[in-house]
Amino acid sequence: MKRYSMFAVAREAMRYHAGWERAWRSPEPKKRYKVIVVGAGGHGLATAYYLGKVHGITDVAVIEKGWLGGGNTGRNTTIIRSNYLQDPSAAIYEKARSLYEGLSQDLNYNVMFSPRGLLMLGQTEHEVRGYQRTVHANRLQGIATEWIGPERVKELVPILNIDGPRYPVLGALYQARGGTARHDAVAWGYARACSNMGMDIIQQCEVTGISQNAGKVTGITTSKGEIGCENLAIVVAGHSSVMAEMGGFRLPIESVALQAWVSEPIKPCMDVVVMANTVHGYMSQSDKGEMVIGGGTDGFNNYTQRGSWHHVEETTRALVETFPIISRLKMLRQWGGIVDMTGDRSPILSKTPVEGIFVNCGWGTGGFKAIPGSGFAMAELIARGHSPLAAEFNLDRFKEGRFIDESVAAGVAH
Amino acid sequence: MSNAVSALQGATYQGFVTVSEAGLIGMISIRGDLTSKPLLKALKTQGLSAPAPRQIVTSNDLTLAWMSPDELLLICDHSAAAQRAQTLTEALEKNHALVCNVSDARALFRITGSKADQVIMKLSPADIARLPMGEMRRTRLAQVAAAVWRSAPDEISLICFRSVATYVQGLLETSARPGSELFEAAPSSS
Amino acid sequence: MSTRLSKGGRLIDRAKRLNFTFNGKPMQGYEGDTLASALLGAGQVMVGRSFKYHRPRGIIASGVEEPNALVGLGRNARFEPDQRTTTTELFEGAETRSQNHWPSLEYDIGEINDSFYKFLPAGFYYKTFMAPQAAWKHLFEPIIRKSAGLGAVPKEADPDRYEQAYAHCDVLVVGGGVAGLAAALREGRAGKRVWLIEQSAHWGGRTPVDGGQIDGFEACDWIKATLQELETMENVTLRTRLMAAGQHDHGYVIGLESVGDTRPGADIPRHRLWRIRAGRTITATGAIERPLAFAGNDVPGVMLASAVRDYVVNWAVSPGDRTVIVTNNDDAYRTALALLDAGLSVPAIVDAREATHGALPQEVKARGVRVLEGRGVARVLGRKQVKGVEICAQAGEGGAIETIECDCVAMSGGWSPVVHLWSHCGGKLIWDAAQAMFRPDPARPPLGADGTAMVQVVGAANGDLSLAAAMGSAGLGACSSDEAPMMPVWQMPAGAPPALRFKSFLDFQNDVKVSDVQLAAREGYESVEHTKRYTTLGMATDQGKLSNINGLAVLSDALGQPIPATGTTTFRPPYTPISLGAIAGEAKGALFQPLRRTPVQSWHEAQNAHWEPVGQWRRPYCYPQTGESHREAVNREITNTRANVGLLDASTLGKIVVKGPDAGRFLDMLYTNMMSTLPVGKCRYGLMCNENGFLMDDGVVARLSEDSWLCHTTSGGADHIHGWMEDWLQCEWWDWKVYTANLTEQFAQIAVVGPKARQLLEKLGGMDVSKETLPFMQWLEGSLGGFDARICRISFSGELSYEIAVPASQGLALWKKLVTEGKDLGVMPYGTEALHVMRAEKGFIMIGDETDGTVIPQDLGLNWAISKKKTDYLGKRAQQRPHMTDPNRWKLVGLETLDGSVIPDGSHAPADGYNANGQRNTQGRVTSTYYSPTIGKGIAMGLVLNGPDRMGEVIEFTGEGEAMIKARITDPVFFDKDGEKQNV
Amino acid sequence: MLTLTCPCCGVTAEETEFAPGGEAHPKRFGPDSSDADFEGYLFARANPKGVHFERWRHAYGCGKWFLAARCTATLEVFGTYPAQTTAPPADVIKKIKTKRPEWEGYK
Repeated sequence: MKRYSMFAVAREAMRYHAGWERAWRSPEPKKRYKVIVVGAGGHGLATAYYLGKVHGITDVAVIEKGWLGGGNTGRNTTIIRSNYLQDPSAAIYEKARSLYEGLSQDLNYNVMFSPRGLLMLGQTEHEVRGYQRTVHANRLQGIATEWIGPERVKELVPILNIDGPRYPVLGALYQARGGTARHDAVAWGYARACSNMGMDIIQQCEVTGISQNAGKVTGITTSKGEIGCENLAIVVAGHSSVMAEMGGFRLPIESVALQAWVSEPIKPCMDVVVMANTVHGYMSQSDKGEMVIGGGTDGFNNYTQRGSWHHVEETTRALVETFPIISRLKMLRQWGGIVDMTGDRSPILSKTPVEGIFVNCGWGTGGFKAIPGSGFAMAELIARGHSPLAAEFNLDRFKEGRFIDESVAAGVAH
Repeated sequence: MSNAVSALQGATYQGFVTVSEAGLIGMISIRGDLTSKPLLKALKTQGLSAPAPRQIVTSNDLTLAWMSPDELLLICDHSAAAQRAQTLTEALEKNHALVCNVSDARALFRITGSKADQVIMKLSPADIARLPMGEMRRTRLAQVAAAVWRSAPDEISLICFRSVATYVQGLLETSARPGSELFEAAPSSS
Repeated sequence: MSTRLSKGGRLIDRAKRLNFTFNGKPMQGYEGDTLASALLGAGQVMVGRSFKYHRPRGIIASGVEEPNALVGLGRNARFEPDQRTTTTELFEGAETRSQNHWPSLEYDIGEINDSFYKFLPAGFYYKTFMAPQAAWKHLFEPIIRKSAGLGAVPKEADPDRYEQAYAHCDVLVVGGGVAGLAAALREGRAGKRVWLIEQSAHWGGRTPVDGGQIDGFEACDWIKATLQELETMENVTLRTRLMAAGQHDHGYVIGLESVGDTRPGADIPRHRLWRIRAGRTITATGAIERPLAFAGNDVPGVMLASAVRDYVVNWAVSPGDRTVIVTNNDDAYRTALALLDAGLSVPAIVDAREATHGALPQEVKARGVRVLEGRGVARVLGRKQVKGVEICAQAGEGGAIETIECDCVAMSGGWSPVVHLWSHCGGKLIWDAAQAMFRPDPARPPLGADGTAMVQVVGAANGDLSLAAAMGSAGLGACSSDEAPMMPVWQMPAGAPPALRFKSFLDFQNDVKVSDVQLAAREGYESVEHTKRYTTLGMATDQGKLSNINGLAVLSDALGQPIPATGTTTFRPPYTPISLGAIAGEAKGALFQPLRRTPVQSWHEAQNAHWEPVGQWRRPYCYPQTGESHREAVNREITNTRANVGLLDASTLGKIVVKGPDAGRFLDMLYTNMMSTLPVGKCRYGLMCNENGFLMDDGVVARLSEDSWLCHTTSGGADHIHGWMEDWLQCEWWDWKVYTANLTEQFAQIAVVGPKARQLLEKLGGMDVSKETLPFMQWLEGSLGGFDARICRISFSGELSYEIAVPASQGLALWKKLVTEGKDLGVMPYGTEALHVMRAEKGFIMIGDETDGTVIPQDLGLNWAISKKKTDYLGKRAQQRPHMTDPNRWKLVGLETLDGSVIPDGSHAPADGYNANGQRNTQGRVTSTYYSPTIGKGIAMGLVLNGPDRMGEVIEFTGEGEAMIKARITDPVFFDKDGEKQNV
Repeated sequence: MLTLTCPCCGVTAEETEFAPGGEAHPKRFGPDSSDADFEGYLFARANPKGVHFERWRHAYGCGKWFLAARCTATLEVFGTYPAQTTAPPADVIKKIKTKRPEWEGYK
């Protein structure tokens, strides 16, 4: 693999960039792999990457129905944070966040991780207490967050109206090393690195069945034929239930639409990510200058990647009230994705009733930020049969009533 | 009760239509089997008959609205509501029914003028143009629940919860501001 | 240079001159102008800088597809960035500024990027800026962010008003061109309820410029007659300046109407967002002309051929004295005719096709224009303004055959139907090879609620580009078109070398060139979505209206596959950008969210209460007196209530009546304890859990009669609990005879609390509220001081306490009377914080503090409120699960700091060691923590591992920053453990 | 943005006047049930990409709960019916079968 660098770009410039090689190969599937990962989104590719990098397992195929990174990886608002309340969540999201810090160098692909800081506004006494609880929890979890007062909030976000007539800003939960990254680049960077390790990324290949023998997985049927495997990882946010059905089991999952939208670009005016959960909206500014906006999910099952318009209105009015200057900006584009929501709104990284099948799903609205940590934990679970990061996120928790409920501290999670 | 006041005490706004809170109004919620004889009889003693689904009927000074398959709303004088509710409760004592005086839980507004429909068009997803006289539509008005019906030619009546009366008045005033008419004349319902 | 012609201009009114400025320079236009036509008319060719290379850019188009000519419009609070000049109507006093340059449009430092264009190909930033690690955030990203962005940032809150409206129709026709007019006419005559909407201020679409015959009439006459007939139809609504932004599921269309854009400051809404529910949408949205990709196709003065004739015919604007037309189709010859008719010069038509036999070329040739067949443009000369073009063989590599001087280039690469509304909800497209375009596939339409097609397409939007074909698809009788076939041209010349491809622009605003798309393909970004994201093709503010088809054709060529195999990117709403203000609508300021008001709210406001939002209510947190801090006010309120008497507005508490033969049985299922055995006249505290076993709500239940109960809920919980009850009654136990009514708002409820509470009530008179007649946990109805009251003797503070419910209409009067009558007794109102502290002093739990959706009653020492006798209640099964019966659950205790300080909110108690993920182990957390003025020190409640078994033990809690605080585990009841105060 | 017809009051209204309530026909399991049954009752969801039966409440209207048969892939609504039933009515099943012959049926 040719390394990317400023010098490489300069060298190529002399010959009109005719010498660049493919970022990843486009192979035909082999007969059999040690591990097949279904789903070439961020989570699936990261799982494959850490299987190779940490555990030396490179006989891996990543199977993708459409194009890599084309699901929720390429549809989210790219927020990265780890200021979670519950220990298991904090552990995996912080693992992810810390891996993001060096990911560009690790992958030799600039994923533009931008630890620009993230604020969660406290706008009711109750919310303030919830975030203070998070700050104390984070302290013991080794995560750097702090509670800051309204003046500091205003300093960090001059365009914020902290004296809103309805919900004045009472302060914020601040994670200075939270931020954003370039979502497509995360998928592309992992794909390039996986391909470089000799793994096969097979796009435009739909899985139509899962083969088992005596309760153990043996392979999959795809639009490109039968492919055998020892282990199968299902990492297909949105379509997890459909894949589980092929495996003969059910998941505590419902698929719903989540929307996001961007304004037309303007010059930089907001350096941090702001989440306002009392009014249900969050916003950051992309490097291109667009204000990137998201809100809550639809409440009904939906596989169309189209959400309901009224959520766009609810979130927009929340943000116009919070950031009055955006009123005269224009919405440029809105889109939707399908997110899978679990019974406690926390993810599932787990073995399944079928030996050799592992499932990684249920990230709901917050999957992007977890990608490196999720892939790291999933790889460990597959390679070693156990991962401390994944342990609490197993399927058994629903039977036992052992919820990992993040909503106790904040309204919406992203 | 001389101490009694309505939510907005008759606040009025003159825009391209007139919006006013109607002051104290009596309202009684009646839940029960709307086809049962005792209930029909109890209504009859008040000079009323059960309306068909979604209908709202007025006779003498009483208005009776169908709210749901097991609920009616009787609109009457505020001063008489408590007594009427008591009478109905007693009449239905031996039956499974629930009669409640809800006069003070609600606010009533009247929107008057030839463009009254346009105010509702700005706030409710209901197809107001196709709402006939004699029918009540329970719907959403911006962010709160409301019920609307045509109480007279060029007049729409609207009920909402008392606690949000100020919000609803604000919505109606904003929507009725001169210069923001949607049409010169009402759009056709055909 | 462009200029205003002395004659013509069908849309402008020369009698009405309008003044405006561009970068501070005064200019004039006419009513009917767009900003773009006015700028051109005033001779302003260069109007902006591109996003990446900061190249000089001019106006390319005359409609919504314009990528370059965006300006900042207005000033101060009414400043709006990224305003598209081609669709903005000119108004008197308009202030406009060009964007994306420093220090000025003419001299832009950022232009240096253009010199380094070779070093800045698509995606260069993915390959660079990686070392050192911290440099991205601190060095590279800030530079990139500053040089990107586009418009300036508005600085002030928007003073304008926006509104929304709903419309309903059988048929929504989008587009007021001839196809749309014809469709509306047909549907209108058929008696349908029709809405016909047009995004611009004018009817007729392109036809008035392009001309032609319809049904034997001159097109303009036909348009006029059709409009007249439509206007007479009662069932047809016509509306201009209303753009259909998005087609959503089940026939829902979002439209944006420009109402007050040209009258800033007028007391009318600026925009109106329409939500149109249509049985069917007919989209007659026309087509958009495609540019041609040749080197320098972005130099100011290069325009779409259709735009050139629009400016000439509609606004009497000459884009240049000498216009070279570059085309691959017959339609562009209309531009030559328009220019010639206006007395302007057309030095040559460069046609990529080898031969031109159509009627239009013949007509143009007959008027003496040179037509160069099989030719292309090798490159455009000039930088800030076109100076000429080098002509080459289209089939060759760009060797110049001749140079033609000109100041305008009109290009046409064919047309792309506007299929956005068809595609938004999943309508599929097919490739039309003859016209080189994607058009709607009638076999795969978007489906509505009933599973049938909800969108139809007519006219050019359907690929019926010529007037004749359009009228055919609109049902007005087709006739054959006499235009010769176009020839797809994706790069001009076909064999252009890298040097030309690096200057052949596809996406003008984002500076994406042919070479960028080819690079993406080479690097494996093969999916059209990959290419788009890697190169940013089609991601500018025009959303690829000009660039998408050209880009994917180049991509297909690079991949060696047919265009349909490449496919298109997904069309997403909105069609053109819509203001966030309009999306927010009226919901700002006081109307942002409903604010629920209790009957006593106005009194609290008059006292300058400090507020606490509770759901949509806003309750007094405390009532600070002059010079008092909030904390001092709270302490005073508590002390006074415990010493004298306090008043609390408890109207927000939920009050739900449950009645019927099965009501007792029903409540026994809902509450963890028994409610069926509660005697009439008595009250009982109850807990409700959800089916996961978690404590959800609590409150006092009063039994009103043999078959009716009054259930009090928390303030935030009333609607939810009422809905919860109805859910079970309607969907699970529908054969049970129970009715419920949510009477929360029917009553004002006032808590009269404190040792002198009884005295105060006795002053009002009318009811015997003595200990004997009204003991603790009982209720009574009667006339209290002339008010129709129901009094519950319940206490959340540990004091002698009466909660008085009166009809809401009397609530304010009662409150005022209590205040007046209580003066001598030292009555004072108290707010929610005093309420919270007092209940904590008594060890009472608060839903939302001690509970958080993961706590079960057993954790809170509330086993006494869980019936052992009942075989079932909601949540019981869940509470049998292993995690719920785990002896190591954290349980409620009181906490007393050793130094008397207040433990911070949310504090945690660490335990020894670390878990497998390196996190510090924990053994508890604080759930409520306050300074207690009654006890004179900090008190808290918390959930602690095996807490009730560790009374007296001292453990550490996290303090502010790095500090730790020592606290002793105690009983949670800090005050009056035996209840002597409340039972008097 | 869906439209639904409430079978209880007959009003056809848009999604915002209703509140969604998850999968239809849940079978409640109480204190005597097995772990698996109880877990299934609380958490296992059909979540098909296709025909789905679900609960809705006419929250801004008559307040009644009702059930709907709807396709989660196309959003087509096959029918709505009152909540007081443990399985979809025959006419709704028949309508779906007619429109979707490949549908494998309820449960």
